[in-house]
Amino acid sequence: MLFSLLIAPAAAEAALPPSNPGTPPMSDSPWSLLPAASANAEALDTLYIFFWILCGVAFVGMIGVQAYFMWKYKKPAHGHAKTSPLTHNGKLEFIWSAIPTVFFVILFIWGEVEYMKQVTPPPDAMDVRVTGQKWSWTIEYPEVKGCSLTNDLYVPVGQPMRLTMTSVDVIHSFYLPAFRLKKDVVPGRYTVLWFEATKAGLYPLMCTEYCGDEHSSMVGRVHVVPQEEYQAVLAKACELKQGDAETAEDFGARVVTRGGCASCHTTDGTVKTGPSFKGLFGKTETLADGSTITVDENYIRESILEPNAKIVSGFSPQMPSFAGRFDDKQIAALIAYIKAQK
Amino acid sequence: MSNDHAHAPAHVDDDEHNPHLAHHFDTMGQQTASAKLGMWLFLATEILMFSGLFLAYFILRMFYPEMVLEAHEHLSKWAGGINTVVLLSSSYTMALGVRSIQLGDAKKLRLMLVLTMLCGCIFMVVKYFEYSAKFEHGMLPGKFYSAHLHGYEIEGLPHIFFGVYFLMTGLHGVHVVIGLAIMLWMFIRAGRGEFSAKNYVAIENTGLYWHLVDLVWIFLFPLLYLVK
Amino acid sequence: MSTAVQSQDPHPAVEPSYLVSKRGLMSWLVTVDHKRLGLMYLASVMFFFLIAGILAIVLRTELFTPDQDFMSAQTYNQVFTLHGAIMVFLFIIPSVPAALGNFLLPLMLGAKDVAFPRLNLLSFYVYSVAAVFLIVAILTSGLDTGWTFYTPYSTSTGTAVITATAGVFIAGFSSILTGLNFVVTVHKMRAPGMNWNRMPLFVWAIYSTAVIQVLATPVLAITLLLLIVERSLGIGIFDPAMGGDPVLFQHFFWFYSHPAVYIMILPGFGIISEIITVHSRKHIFGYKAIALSSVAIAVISFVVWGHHLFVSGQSELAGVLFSFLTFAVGVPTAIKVFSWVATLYGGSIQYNTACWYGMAFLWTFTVGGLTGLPLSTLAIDVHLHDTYFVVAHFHYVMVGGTVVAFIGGLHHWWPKMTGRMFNETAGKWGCLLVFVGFNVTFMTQFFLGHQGMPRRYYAYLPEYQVMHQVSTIGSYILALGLLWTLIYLLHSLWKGDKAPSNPWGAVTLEWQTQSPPIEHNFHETPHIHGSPYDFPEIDKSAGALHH
Amino acid sequence: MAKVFLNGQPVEHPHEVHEHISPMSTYNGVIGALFVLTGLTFAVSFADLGPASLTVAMVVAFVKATLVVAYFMHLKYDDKFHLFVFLGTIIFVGIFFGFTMFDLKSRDALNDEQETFVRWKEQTNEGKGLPVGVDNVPERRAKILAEIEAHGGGHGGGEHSAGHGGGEHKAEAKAEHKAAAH
Repeated sequence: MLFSLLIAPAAAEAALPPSNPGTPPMSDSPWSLLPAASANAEALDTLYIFFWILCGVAFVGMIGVQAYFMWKYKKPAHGHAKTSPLTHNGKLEFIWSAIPTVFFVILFIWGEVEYMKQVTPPPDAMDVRVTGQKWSWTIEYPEVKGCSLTNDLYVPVGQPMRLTMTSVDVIHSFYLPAFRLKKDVVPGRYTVLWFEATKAGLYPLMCTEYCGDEHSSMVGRVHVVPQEEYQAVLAKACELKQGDAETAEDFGARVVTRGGCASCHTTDGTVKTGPSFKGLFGKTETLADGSTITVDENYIRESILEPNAKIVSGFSPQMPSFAGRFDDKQIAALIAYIKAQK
Repeated sequence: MSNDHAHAPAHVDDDEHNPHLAHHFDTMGQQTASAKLGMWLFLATEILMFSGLFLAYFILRMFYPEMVLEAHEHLSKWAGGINTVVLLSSSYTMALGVRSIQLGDAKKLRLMLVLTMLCGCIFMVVKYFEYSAKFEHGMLPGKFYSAHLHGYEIEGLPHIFFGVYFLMTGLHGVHVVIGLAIMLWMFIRAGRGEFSAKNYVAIENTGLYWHLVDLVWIFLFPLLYLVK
Repeated sequence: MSTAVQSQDPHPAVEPSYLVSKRGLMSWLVTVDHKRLGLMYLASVMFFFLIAGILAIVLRTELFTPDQDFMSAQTYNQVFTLHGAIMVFLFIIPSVPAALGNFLLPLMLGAKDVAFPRLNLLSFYVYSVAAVFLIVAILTSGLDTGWTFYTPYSTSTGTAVITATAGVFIAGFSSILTGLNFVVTVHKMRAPGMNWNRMPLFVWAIYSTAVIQVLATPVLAITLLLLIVERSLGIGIFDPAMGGDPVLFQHFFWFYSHPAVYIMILPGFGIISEIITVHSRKHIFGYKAIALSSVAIAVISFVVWGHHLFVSGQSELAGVLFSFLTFAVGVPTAIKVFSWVATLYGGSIQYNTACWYGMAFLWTFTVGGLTGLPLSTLAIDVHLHDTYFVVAHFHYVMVGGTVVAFIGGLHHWWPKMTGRMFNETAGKWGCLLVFVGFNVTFMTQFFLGHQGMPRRYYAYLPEYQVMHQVSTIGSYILALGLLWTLIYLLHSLWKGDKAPSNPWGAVTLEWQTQSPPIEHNFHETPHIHGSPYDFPEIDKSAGALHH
Repeated sequence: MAKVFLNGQPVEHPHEVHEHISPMSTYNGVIGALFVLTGLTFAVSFADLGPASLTVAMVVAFVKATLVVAYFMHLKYDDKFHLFVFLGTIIFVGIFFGFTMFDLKSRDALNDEQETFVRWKEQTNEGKGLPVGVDNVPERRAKILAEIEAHGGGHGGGEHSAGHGGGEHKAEAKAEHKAAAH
């Protein structure tokens, strides 16, 4: 499952900086609340608790009165009791219309004030660019040239971040539960989301607008790291070069992680949105127009750069192009990786 | 408990034998009033349905003002103008038709229905020529748009304008055709002598429908053909 | 002494009931009798309730573990889409208005039929055609857009979107025709003496519903037409690839679909008003407040749709405005709930099955209503939007509200509709199972949602597993309760005792004719002289409280 | 005679279909006015009024519509409830228009730069059996892109990426967008 990535398997480990505190994304207990890892989350939790107390009192009061009446005015065993001729009471009705109204106004104003804070990024916010696609998030840091990560967002503690987001296919929604924030990512438009993380840790990032088959797999990680470590951590995460002692195949595995390929391509033979990498190399496939093609280096390369040029029959043209995101070395490593999946 | 049930039937004597009174109504007045209220509610649904298209049009104008202005120059003002006059005249004859049957003149009603249908047909014929010109020039909605291959260069995204144009006039045209069918039916029923000064609510409702079709065109015409 | 109506059962059944007055299949297929059409609708909506309910159980079973179990992602997406689309368009929207409303409205008004009986029949067949379209969509390539058909997903997916939206488009016309018919019926077909202040509250609720149906549904029709055209021709209104704006689709869609939420719940309010008064032998508390709040809800429902777009990229200003208006809906709703509870005061409550459902409704609907508050609070909605909190909230309103009221109403009017009594003990067990199962299923989902569990996931983070399992077990209990209810109700058709004309001692007109009613409803046109809630048990001498 | 009830109220005259029959002169006057107004709006369309032309055309259209509704559809003489239904419908149309336009107008990005939300992606036509004519879409798309390029619009970055998957957003494109957004 893709979720296993969140619990940091080998492939993901490589991308994780050593200084990461390594806290689990969420508490183990299902009944504890989510961690509140941003200024917004703390403010919202106060409002949320106010709401729970308010509704709790209202609910218990109402059900209590109902239960009392149900017990008190039960029909006698034989026949019916004489019942009250009460039909209305203007004063009472006014009171029970006015009291909720007052609370509604309080909730509205409180919510509105918090909302305005949520949607107004401070001028010193750091910029990050987010692109949603089926079914992964591409995250780019303007200050690190050519850095484009998949499903990994690195954030320093105490630094306001502004995400400018768009989508290349359908609507997604960028959801950070630990920060109590979310915003739809709309194709053809830019939407903005900002936050200031307050607690170092690893938090989930999810898509909450239904976007197709692997909507549930569109899950990423937010790494909140101390400010002094941030530059180093980000630089390391952005680096995608073959290590001296690293085989092309291992490097290819890292490229696959970075590209978010696993949301559509498995390595165990299961066919998801795209073909599985297992035993793919050297296979002869039939294209939609009936012609056949052998999966070789050239075809794989073409499929990465121009994915919809030759679609194998049975699949739909869903893959985004990776032209410009992967350089020749990385593609070569990717091919080596696919070759190795026998 | 007292039973002060009114045993007298709630019918009116001469209505009871009226062949046009349905079993579940007590009086012709009730039946007529129900039919008319039902028709007005139906018109309300029609207005709301068209409103969606009008809203789409206004938003299109807001998004792409220059493109809309340039694209609408390719619609024929004269064809639109002629159709406006034709449709207004048909509304006039329809209103006169209702008036004739109010006065009990079924013969004149039939004449007016024929005139109204004639106008409706002229409208559709003009529409036909307009549409075929657009088809020829490749000014088609959405991805079928190909006017630039026929030598018409329109800046921006004219395929949306023609999409909205065909949708609005198309849905309106469908309503015209339905109206023609209803009027034909009314013409036949009038020939059978079903309508009189006391029973003409079907004609009235047909009229209401036809006037609504006219109303929609009154807004479509300036918005699509004229406005700069 | 003012009695409401002539409440004795003066005529022994001299005429055959509407069920047997005409015989043969054709007499049912071409019937224009509102009662028979009501029954036909009832059978159809129950069928789709069963289908969509089975789909729900399949979904919950898949969610028992965090990983993918027995369904592929595509299958799961299709199943939740169909669950939603069938439940909304083929079950809930027609459930109370078209099934119970058709049966009861003319009876309650003292009319012989609805204003346009043939239109009523047409409406049923339009509904059937819509159902056929949706079934064809399922059988061809399915539908995986979610019931909301958001663009550009719906314009780019490979499934049978056009067939399915055409089906919903057609179902919309059935809804419009029914609504139109009911509005005219309420205006023009009331029996002598029944002025607006003497109409049963169920009629008020159905009337408000019908107004929404007439005003909102045409916009759904045009929206879906635009979607179909967008998908087939690519005209570029909604699809950003062609130059359109996908958020605009959401505006169009929710202009209908938010009021549609009230199409679903308002009739439920009406049923509860009837059940609570009749079974507590009390005049309803605040008749005018309840009646007018139905109308107020109907009107306000048209200006709150933007709360579905709080995080969709709608402008902040619009968000604030819609948030404020959304709170405004809360006031009339609160008034209703308080009035129902106050009605119990000083009553003589008889706990039969329908009453149990009424009491259960007060619990579930209060939860549903209160949890609407954080969702209308802008800042909190940003966190809860599109999570299981929303799922739990709308299930508390739709199932805990509408479906509980619908089943309660079905029990309340079962003797009138079928002429048979069901087994009360069985009924109470069913109610208990439904209530417990429902709360276990959906109460858990509030916590899940607050923890950040997004909607429409077939696989989820392992942290959520325990709560998902509780919820799944709850759904099995709920399903068991509903199945049990179906069984004993069907059983009563053959083995149930014959129902008297007025088993609950109600005062509204439908109980003043035999059970089941004759074809033309009443032997003589009834005349109304008082309130529909003027029960003989009410102690008129204790007039001190009577203002 | 038996008492007859309608709408729950006793009705004195059961044949209460007091339909108003308008004289011919009314109809003639109305159609005359309609023709004159059509001529007016048609003539005005040749003059260049700029943005005022929409207002003028709409005012004329509303006057024409009012005439048709009041006289041809008899709403002036009809049951007042029908007028209520009609005006109520117009109000709900107003709500629909008003709120939707309010949102669209107040989205700052749209106010500043229309192009922000115009995007194109490749139309994948192969294998879908779409008729000829579809092929022009990429062409027009190329044209649009060239235009936007020519304007030097920063949003070009966004435009490009639409066709090739994400990841190519230029930093300066975003900077400009931000400037537009605030």
